[in-house]
Amino acid sequence: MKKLIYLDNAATTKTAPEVVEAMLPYFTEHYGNPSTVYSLGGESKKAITEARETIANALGAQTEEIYFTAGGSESDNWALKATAEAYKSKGNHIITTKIEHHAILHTCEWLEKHGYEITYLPVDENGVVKIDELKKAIRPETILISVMFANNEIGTIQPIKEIGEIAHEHGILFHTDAVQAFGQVPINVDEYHIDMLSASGHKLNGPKGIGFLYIRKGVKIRSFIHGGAQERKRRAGTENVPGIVGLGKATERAMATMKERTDKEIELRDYLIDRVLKEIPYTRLNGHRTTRLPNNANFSFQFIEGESLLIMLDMEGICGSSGSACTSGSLDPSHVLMAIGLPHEIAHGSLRLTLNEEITKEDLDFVVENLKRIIDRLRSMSPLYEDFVKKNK
Amino acid sequence: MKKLIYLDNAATTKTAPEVVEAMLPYFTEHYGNPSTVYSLGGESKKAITEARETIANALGAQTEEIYFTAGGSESDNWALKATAEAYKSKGNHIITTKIEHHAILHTCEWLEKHGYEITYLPVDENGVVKIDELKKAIRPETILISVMFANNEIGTIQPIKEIGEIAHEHGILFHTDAVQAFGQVPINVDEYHIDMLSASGHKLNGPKGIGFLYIRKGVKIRSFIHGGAQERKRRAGTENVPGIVGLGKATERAMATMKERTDKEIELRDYLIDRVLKEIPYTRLNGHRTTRLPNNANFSFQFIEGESLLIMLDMEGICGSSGSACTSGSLDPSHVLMAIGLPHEIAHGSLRLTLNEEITKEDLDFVVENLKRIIDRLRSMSPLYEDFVKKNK
Amino acid sequence: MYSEKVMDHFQHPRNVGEIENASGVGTVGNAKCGDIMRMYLDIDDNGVIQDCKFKTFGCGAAVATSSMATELVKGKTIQQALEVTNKAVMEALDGLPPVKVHCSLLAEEAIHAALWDYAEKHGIKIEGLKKPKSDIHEGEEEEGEDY
Ligand SMILES: Cc1ncc(COP(=O)(O)O)c(C=O)c1O
Ligand SMILES: Cc1ncc(COP(=O)(O)O)c(C=O)c1O
Ligand code: FES
Ligand code: FES
Repeated sequence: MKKLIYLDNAATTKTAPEVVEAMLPYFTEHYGNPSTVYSLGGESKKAITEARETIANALGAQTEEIYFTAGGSESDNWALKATAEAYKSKGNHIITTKIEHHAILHTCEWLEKHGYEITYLPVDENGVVKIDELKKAIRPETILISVMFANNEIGTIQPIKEIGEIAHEHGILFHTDAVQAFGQVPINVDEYHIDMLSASGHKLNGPKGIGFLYIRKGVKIRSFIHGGAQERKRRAGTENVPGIVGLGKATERAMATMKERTDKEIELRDYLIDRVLKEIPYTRLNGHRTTRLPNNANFSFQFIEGESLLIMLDMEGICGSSGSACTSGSLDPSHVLMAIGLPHEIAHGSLRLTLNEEITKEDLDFVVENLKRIIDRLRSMSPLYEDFVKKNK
Repeated sequence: MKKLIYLDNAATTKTAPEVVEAMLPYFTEHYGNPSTVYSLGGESKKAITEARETIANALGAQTEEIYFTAGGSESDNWALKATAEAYKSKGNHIITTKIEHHAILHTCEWLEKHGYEITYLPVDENGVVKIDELKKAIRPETILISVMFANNEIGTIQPIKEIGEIAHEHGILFHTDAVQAFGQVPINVDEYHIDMLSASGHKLNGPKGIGFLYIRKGVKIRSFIHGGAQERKRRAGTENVPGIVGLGKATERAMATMKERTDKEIELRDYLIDRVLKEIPYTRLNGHRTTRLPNNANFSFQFIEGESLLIMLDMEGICGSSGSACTSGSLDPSHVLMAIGLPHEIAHGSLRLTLNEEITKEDLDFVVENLKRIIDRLRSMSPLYEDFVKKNK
Repeated sequence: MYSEKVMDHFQHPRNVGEIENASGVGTVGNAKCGDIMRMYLDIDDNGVIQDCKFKTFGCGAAVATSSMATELVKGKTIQQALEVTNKAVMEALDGLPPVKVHCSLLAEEAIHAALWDYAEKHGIKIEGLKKPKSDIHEGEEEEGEDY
């Protein structure tokens, strides 16, 4: 079998072997329900408490402010719908951005159908939220600002501290979707004035199907999944103990290796960006040149289409993505690339490559060589390229 | 260490080793996001399709009618909230029972706050829903009937076929919470006229944090978790591939062994019930004598309190439960035992013992001997027993 | 879930039983959870508690707090016994889980009820002792939020 070069770590990551190792005893040995009286359940309860502590520490939060969910999407849905419900008497206006993940955007559309008004802030050409637009959007009835920490497609990191301060000054709750940022960049909920924060295990070498919502003490959010008294009565459902243990381990790991890992990733990312921009003509980098996730590179190659490119890369054992993996069920061009002002046909030819700690310079050399060849080939097949060449002759 | 006799399988089960085995490759090898173009994602996609087929076959359903969730609570919340939303123009009345799990009851309370009317059907002294009350409760604006397949505390199996037929005749949607029944009793969604059915992996030796909602083709349910286009755009969130594979395997296993396993469990359950009722005075069996889950026994011992009993049993390595594990955070006596008409103090002294395939007759002999001793001891400490003895001297 | 001290008093409860012709008997019920505790006191002519026994229908915490409470009041004068609050009992047990704080109130109330019974039988008034409630309502702090 060919070597696999997995460059789609923003879609999902490999679960780290030590994370799986940590989970295993909770399937067949300490399988007790943590909400029980007997000692078998005590083991599970202890494990959950430890995971909660690890995560709280990673954010500068308190242990009882971490609530486990089934992933980033549930956390986002919960944060928005259940604060909207709890603060209805205060107002019905929510501010978010045009480049959020669909878990936020589609939830906002749902809220619009249920009597809420949403402002979708524009971003600049680098994907950075326009702070002056945020300030203008605030009204007396604004109850929530939700801005993602870092974008999943183009990797741009938002000025979260500034946004948090603005929200705080106005007494408005601030939620951030940190699904891409948690474990990749340092986050402190107090320093950034974050009231709620979503994260998902499988983005940081943890298991799929587990995530959390940080909820600052005092925030009057309602339940989203009603039922049993788990998670201090705020999120029902028998606790996914192995998943929670795995998420705790993944967080511990990500925090311990963050500096070293991301330093290396930034170096390799920049190497990749430099080579691609220099060696492949009619190419642009999407997202901010420096204020971006350590592992994210996103290019648009003029005159070609993303899916064809992905399939050809796959034949060489290279996994990448074109827009967000979650939306590949849809054929619309990425709303994020539209929001940064790319024309339709250029957005179509985009490629996201997201690194992990195992990727080497040699891997990236292999990728660049193949990219050059494949893009040449696709362009030679492209009527758009033909028109362009004719026009510029 | 003392041998553990785990008799709380209604709370959660041990994940079967072959289920864990089946899941493992999907953590570190086939970890690709199933919604992607490249071949690594294809492996995950195939595995999900297979699990969906296995489950659909188990219910006599079609593959595309199975939607994966994070567990029974999410399935219940989804089924109720999102059909209520979708059928609002038809009516605002929902019928359920007094003995549902909190995932249904608390969701109904939430719906009541949002403009819906709920009828909570009473049950008879065995915990069986009163069919004539159901018929009387139906109104033109009734949009949904939700009755659990089998009760999690007292094990009573409901006349689901009859209820399904009534719902069907009236053109009302029928949902059943089969979290306890799936894998324990044969279910056919067509024969029983079931339109929606909730189940949870960890109740049938599958993993925690995964479940499904069966939704009959044509039911206009909305999404509950909004976001990406997963699960045919009905349930957002990166698929929990290992969890789904585990649930598939657990279903396969439960279906293959059902007859043999439950025959054995019924025999042992009846042995346990007979001995306890015969050898421990002032004791009653809760739930229907025969129409009950193969692995469920639920007793009330007069004059004693359940928690003390559980702790003393735990010291002997016996795990049981008093009421539903999910609600042990609450101090209210079980709403199910209240609904079958038990007085407060008798409901307090209840013990649920739920078997699994590994339990032997010798285990149960050990349990009965200890029960006799512990109950004697607790009664000797009980002021209620003192009063009773004095009054009857 | 419980501390070692709680488990010890639960497994080996001190002073379980009845006192024939006790000087004072008090039975209290906990409306919150339906549990019941009965306390027997044997008080000598000097107002010193010579013996104390209990019976409890309740959870592990209720049994352990009853047991500890009997230990704490034994040998004390009536006035000293009044100072055995639920807090004192909890501290002596190295604490209780938050949902179990109300159980310790049973013990405090049971002592008070037994003393009240003693006072009535002997036609005396005990300084600082109020007529015991038959039900205990107030108790642990609950999360007042509505989820
Ligand atoms: C009947 C019933 N419904 C729903 C649930 C909730 O399932 P889960 O805890 O997997 O969310 C349970 C189990 O706790 C149950 O027994
Ligand atoms: C920014 C962002 N938010 C939310 C999500 C949803 O997370 P999950 O798929 O774990 O539900 C994702 C990933 O798909 C994401 O990248
Ligand atoms: S031509 Fe196939 S998706 Fe556009
Ligand atoms: S005395 Fe009732 S729960 Fe403890």
